[in-house]
Amino acid sequence: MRLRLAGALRPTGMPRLFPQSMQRMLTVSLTFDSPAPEETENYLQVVAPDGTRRPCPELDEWVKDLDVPALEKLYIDMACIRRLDMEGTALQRQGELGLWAPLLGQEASQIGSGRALEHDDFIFPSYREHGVAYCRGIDPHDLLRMWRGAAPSGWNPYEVNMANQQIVIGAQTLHAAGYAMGLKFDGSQAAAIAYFGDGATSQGDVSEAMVFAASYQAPVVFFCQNNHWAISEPVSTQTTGYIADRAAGFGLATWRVDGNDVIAVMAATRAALAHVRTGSGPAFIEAVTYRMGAHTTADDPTRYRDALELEEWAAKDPLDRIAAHLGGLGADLEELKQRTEKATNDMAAGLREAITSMPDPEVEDLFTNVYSHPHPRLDEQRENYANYLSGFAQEAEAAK
Amino acid sequence: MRLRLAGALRPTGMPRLFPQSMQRMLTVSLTFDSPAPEETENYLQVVAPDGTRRPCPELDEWVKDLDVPALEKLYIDMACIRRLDMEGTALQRQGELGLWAPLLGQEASQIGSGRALEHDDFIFPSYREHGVAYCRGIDPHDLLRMWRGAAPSGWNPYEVNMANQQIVIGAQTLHAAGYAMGLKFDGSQAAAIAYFGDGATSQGDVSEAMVFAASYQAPVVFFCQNNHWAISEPVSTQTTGYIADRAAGFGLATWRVDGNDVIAVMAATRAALAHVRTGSGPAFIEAVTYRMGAHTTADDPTRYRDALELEEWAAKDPLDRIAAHLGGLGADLEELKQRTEKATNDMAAGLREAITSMPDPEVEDLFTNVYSHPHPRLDEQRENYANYLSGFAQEAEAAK
Amino acid sequence: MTSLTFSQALNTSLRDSMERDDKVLLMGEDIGKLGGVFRITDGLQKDFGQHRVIDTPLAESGIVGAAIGLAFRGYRPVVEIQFDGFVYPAFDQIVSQLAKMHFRSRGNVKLPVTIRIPFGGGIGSPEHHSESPEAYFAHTAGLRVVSPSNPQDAYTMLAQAIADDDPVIFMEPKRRYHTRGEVDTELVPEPGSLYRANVLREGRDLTLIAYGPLVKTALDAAEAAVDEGVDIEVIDLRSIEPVDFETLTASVRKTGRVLITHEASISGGIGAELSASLTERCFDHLDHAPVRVTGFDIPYPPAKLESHHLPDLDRILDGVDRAMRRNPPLVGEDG
Amino acid sequence: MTSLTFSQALNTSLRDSMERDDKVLLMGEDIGKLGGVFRITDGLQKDFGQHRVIDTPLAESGIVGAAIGLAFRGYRPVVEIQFDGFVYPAFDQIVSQLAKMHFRSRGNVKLPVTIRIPFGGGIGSPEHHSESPEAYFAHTAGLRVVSPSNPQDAYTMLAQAIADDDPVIFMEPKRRYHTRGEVDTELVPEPGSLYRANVLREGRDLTLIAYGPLVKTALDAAEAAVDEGVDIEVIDLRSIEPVDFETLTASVRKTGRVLITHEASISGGIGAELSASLTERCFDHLDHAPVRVTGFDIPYPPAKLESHHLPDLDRILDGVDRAMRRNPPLVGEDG
Ligand SMILES: Cc1ncc(C[n+]2csc(CCOP(=O)(O)OP(=O)(O)O)c2C)c(N)n1
Ligand SMILES: Cc1ncc(C[n+]2csc(CCOP(=O)(O)OP(=O)(O)O)c2C)c(N)n1
Ligand SMILES: [Mg+2]
Ligand SMILES: [Mg+2]
Repeated sequence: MRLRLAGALRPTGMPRLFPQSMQRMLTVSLTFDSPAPEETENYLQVVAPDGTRRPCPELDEWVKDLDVPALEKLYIDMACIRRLDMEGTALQRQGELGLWAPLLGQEASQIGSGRALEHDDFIFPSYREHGVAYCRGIDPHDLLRMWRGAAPSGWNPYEVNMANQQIVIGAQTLHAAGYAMGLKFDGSQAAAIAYFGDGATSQGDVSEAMVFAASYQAPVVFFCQNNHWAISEPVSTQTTGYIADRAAGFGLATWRVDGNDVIAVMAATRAALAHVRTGSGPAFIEAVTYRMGAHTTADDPTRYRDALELEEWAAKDPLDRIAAHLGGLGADLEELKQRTEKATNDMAAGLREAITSMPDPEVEDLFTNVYSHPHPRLDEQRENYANYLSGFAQEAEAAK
Repeated sequence: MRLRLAGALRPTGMPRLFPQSMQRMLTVSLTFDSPAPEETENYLQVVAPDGTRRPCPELDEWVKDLDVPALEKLYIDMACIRRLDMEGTALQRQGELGLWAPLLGQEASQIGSGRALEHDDFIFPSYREHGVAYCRGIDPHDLLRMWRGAAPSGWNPYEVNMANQQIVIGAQTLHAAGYAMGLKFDGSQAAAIAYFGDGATSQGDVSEAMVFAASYQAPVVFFCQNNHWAISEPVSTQTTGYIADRAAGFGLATWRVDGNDVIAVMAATRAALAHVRTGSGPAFIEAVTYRMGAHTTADDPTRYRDALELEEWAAKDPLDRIAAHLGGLGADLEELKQRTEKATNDMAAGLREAITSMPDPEVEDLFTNVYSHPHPRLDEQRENYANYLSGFAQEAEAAK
Repeated sequence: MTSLTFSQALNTSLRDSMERDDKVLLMGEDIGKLGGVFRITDGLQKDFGQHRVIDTPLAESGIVGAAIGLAFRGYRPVVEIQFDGFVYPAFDQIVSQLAKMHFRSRGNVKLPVTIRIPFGGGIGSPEHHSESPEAYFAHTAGLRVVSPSNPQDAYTMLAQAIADDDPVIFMEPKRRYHTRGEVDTELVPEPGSLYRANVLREGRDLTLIAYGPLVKTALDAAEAAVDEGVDIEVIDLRSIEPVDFETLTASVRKTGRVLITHEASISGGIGAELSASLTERCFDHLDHAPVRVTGFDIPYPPAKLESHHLPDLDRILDGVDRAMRRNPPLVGEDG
Repeated sequence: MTSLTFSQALNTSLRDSMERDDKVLLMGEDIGKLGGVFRITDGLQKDFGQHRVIDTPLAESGIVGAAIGLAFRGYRPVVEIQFDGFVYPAFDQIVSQLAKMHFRSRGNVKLPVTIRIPFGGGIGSPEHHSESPEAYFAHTAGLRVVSPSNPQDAYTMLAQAIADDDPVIFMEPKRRYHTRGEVDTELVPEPGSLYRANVLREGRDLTLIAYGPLVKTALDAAEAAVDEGVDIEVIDLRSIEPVDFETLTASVRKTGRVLITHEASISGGIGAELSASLTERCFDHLDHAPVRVTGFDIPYPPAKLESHHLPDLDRILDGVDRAMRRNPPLVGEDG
């Protein structure tokens, strides 16, 4: 077995611990040729898919504190966001949401990292980080508003230290780099973190974000969820090597972790945060995970990927593994199951309540917040449109 | 001495040979802190500044054929483009050119690479590659046209297999990647080569070009002249590590060479070309050199850099070194000097003739070649403007 | 003649162009196995292979820049931008490279690149999926910008755009992808017809100019106006740049009234140029200022509000009433 | 009152803004030791340090994106784009992020970023150094776009732009950098005056609208027209978006004639919007269609031809003659 532990805490300036292997020549084969498990497991892991604890010198110290209650909490968190995700998909099917981007399969990556953050750390997400938003305690109304088509976005970023969803691939990574520059100028101990996917790594903005972060040694963690797909394109369309390697080339400290191992992800995120907080420059985490669902509810993945591949990844499920691990630690799984059920049901009820109680937006919202202070022409347009609408109201009145 | 030979022929997928060191924290010190020579010499070298031959197992085989006459030719080439450059600067001072971008100091990088190319290889330059254009035999009229402000550019790219000058930093690297994709689709044995500077490596386009080139394993060589400055910004503003390392992170085969050593540059370019021609994917060369002159004739480098630094680099002069080397090989330096003088004088005469014989552009040129076939509105504008101008002519006539 | 949807017409047109000329190749995100998120390239990779239907890395500047390189090498790349709002990362390559290379190279380099952009709203999508960026491109010298409004034009105009030696921005009205119509794939269009406007309905009282998604809406409005005693001439612009002023001017000099409609924001939109130019060209024939019925000067709004932002039949008729001086003028305007 | 050049006025304004508010910081290429290629930031890094006058990596998208992040954190970044033609790599960050964040965040996030762009031609530069991209930004909802024409406005408007909570695109007419004028740095401008047009010269016969580099040319033309018996009102637009239609409309209703001049290409330029809007607002007062005297629909030409492309006094007077119906109409136009 060619297992090489990759991406251990490697402050910039230290040699890389693993080579760039796994070249895939795209133009020859664009089908996803499932690499042998030995190859994919070229990352840091703490808990194996069957729940057994693996020694991991690079990460162990970062999760020493995780006792059974803490692990149970992580389990419940993951179950809650899985439920959140199922509800999102269901609400879309029922026409309550316009669209939904499932996170199924990525629970460990989102909870492991989300729970590693301090309150003051500022998050710049993409559109799939419902699990990270959950960690921030974001209100269900605010979580669903955008997906319902009721508002351009949901929450107030400053209340939860998390920017609104970003749809333009990679754009938020630069915001995170800039925010982190500001943190540094302020002498703050907080960090910024940017979430993005494997596909995003091809965007110039993501490379530029690494350039800026490195140049100013800004306290930012780039968190890449390599879920193996960018809509229909396998990660091999974006890169011939490991994504983490690319970041290393920009001078970032990098970790490549099993993204379905919530403990490993939490450990790596804590390590990366500690690294950036010391002023040692930016960090990069590649969390190797898998998008079990469709890209969005508008997508049909059967057109481009194999059922076999799904099965393979189902065997690496983030929840099953932590449950098995807890079992091994002697936790009361029956009791945990009950607590989980209650928590997930509460979650689901909250979401449903949020949808039924969410008011439709007002016409007035069209013109509000385009600018922060008056804009005469837009004000005219608002007035003209109001007059136009009131004309209908008058006609309707007259017709009575 | 910490000399590590870096960037030897390393096909993608093989371990990198050198670590990322030399972090510089910009925000703390933006002054160029001249690294100790031991550190900067972390590259492949064949001829030392004093002219002595250094063994270089990674490169030697690629320049076995270079006998004294071949080396003399390279020397004369370098002298010619140095003269070309001096004339360019002088012509600008005299008001014959609107602007000039000096190549002084970069002769070895441009001649070493330019002379390694085959005729069918297609070049995508930036604005400073007069030396590469010289290798292509580009007519002096065509070379100067753009700098004179007489035309948007000079030569016909298809006659010389070299695209016109590119001013937008980094944009041409994507064209090279795309062209190389086409070469591959065509089953051609030719390669594309993109020239750009150290500053350009920060641009998203350059990163994207590496992504595309790697994904399609396209036969393209990225040739970065790291001349240590992007106008007033030292290379440390762009990167905390070696530029070559960044390319390695994208999965490219990389070479980091002494860019003032014409033999080393030629060897690395030949090696890189051979690599890409075999279909093994793209390659990257970082030629470590120095911009001895101003950024352009509009620039005043005394505002931002040290005379000391210039002196240091003057000691590494690409011409002196090859002359010393030739002396060591027993070449007739007096005769070489005479031939060089003649060649450079011919070059200068050709340039001056080109300037004096270059017609001013026609008003008609404004409207020509915006589109390749008629555009009714533009045709109207052309007609209206011609009428307008002829009105003046008529008035002038009437006033007689 | 076959009955095809708008998207099938595009798919057939791509296929026919690729068969006619083996230098034509397609590039974009998810256009291979998936056939594109709108399935416009459905089945083409299977039939033409991965070298001619190329799934690219997720980087729009890279896609357009690489297409330029391929065109340098003699290819005729057809680029798909997945949605309108994702064309901006490629803006520099489009505006500074694609548009200017022919001029820069003094005519030596032609870049016959077609950039297909599904554009416009009305499909209930989140941010960045419903924009109308055509004015940015129309203001850029060196580009040609066209937009078909029906399956036949979709077929013909795409083939013409691909065959054109200049770069063409090809704006596809995504909410009309499912419209069905008769398509003659044998039709050999007159040379230059890609840039001719199309008088779809003759009328005496007012010239109604639309393109892409709103052509259907304009035709509906013209029918509705009959009841109100207004005889509207409807012109499908087809080519946004260059504009076929010959056709437009003839109509406006006849009717004396103009209404222009588009989804993009009003300020600096295509309607501004059409209004200004038609006023210059037809001032002495105009009975009223050209009227614009367009999107507001706002970012594209969330799905639940988009019906307010998008011009519809009622808003167009309201504009007609103003042009006919039957309605009071807007705030800030003369009669 | 001090006598300052345009560029000194900008420099002083930056300095004063930085002194007033320690959240103001400057970002750009070569703005530190070098003081920018036009020396607008000369001496500021020395006095304010490297954290407030930041030399950035060579990546415009990165600069604007990082500025957005800094604004998220409470800073007021002032970005310098080195030349007009290099703003396009940042287009996505400007158009999809900077312009839309306030709307996207439902008013929670303000991005008081100022983007300074030295723009326009007339300095004999090669490609990409003389462009006029203002129309792209003016068409983008969420941005404000302004351009000063003289040292006093340079000083005042830059301070106002930096103090504005919305993103402002600040277009600096680079060929006027050396213009000298009296500047009152104590002047406290009325609130909102950043967005008011400035009537520089009153006149009865025609309203001549210019901004940035051509304001001086417009004033010269107005003086020259006196000899020809035409009394021109010259308005410095100052704010390109929003446009101060109140001032413009009052003038046009008085004169009945409009001429708009700018360097950018005519098709889809600012002149199109002004012409269309003023026709809508003043149609019943117009004696002639608004006339546009602008750059042609071409890429910015090489230095030796730029004087043909750029509107000058003669071309403006030629336009005046057409507006006065003293000259025959252009090809394709009505009287
Ligand atoms: C600039 C841009 N281009 C294209 C898209 C359309 N798009 C949305 S998601 C997506 C794939 C993203 O893949 P990845 O980065 O791996 O993230 P994931 O969806 O897998 O979480 C694409 C192409 C976009 N949103 N933005
Ligand atoms: C996109 C873009 N931004 C800014 C500039 C202005 N500019 C011209 S050259 C230059 C520095 C380039 O440095 P480098 O890439 O190292 O090349 P060198 O000039 O040293 O050869 C800059 C910033 C430009 N031409 N293009
Ligand atoms: Mg993905
Ligand atoms: Mg350089």
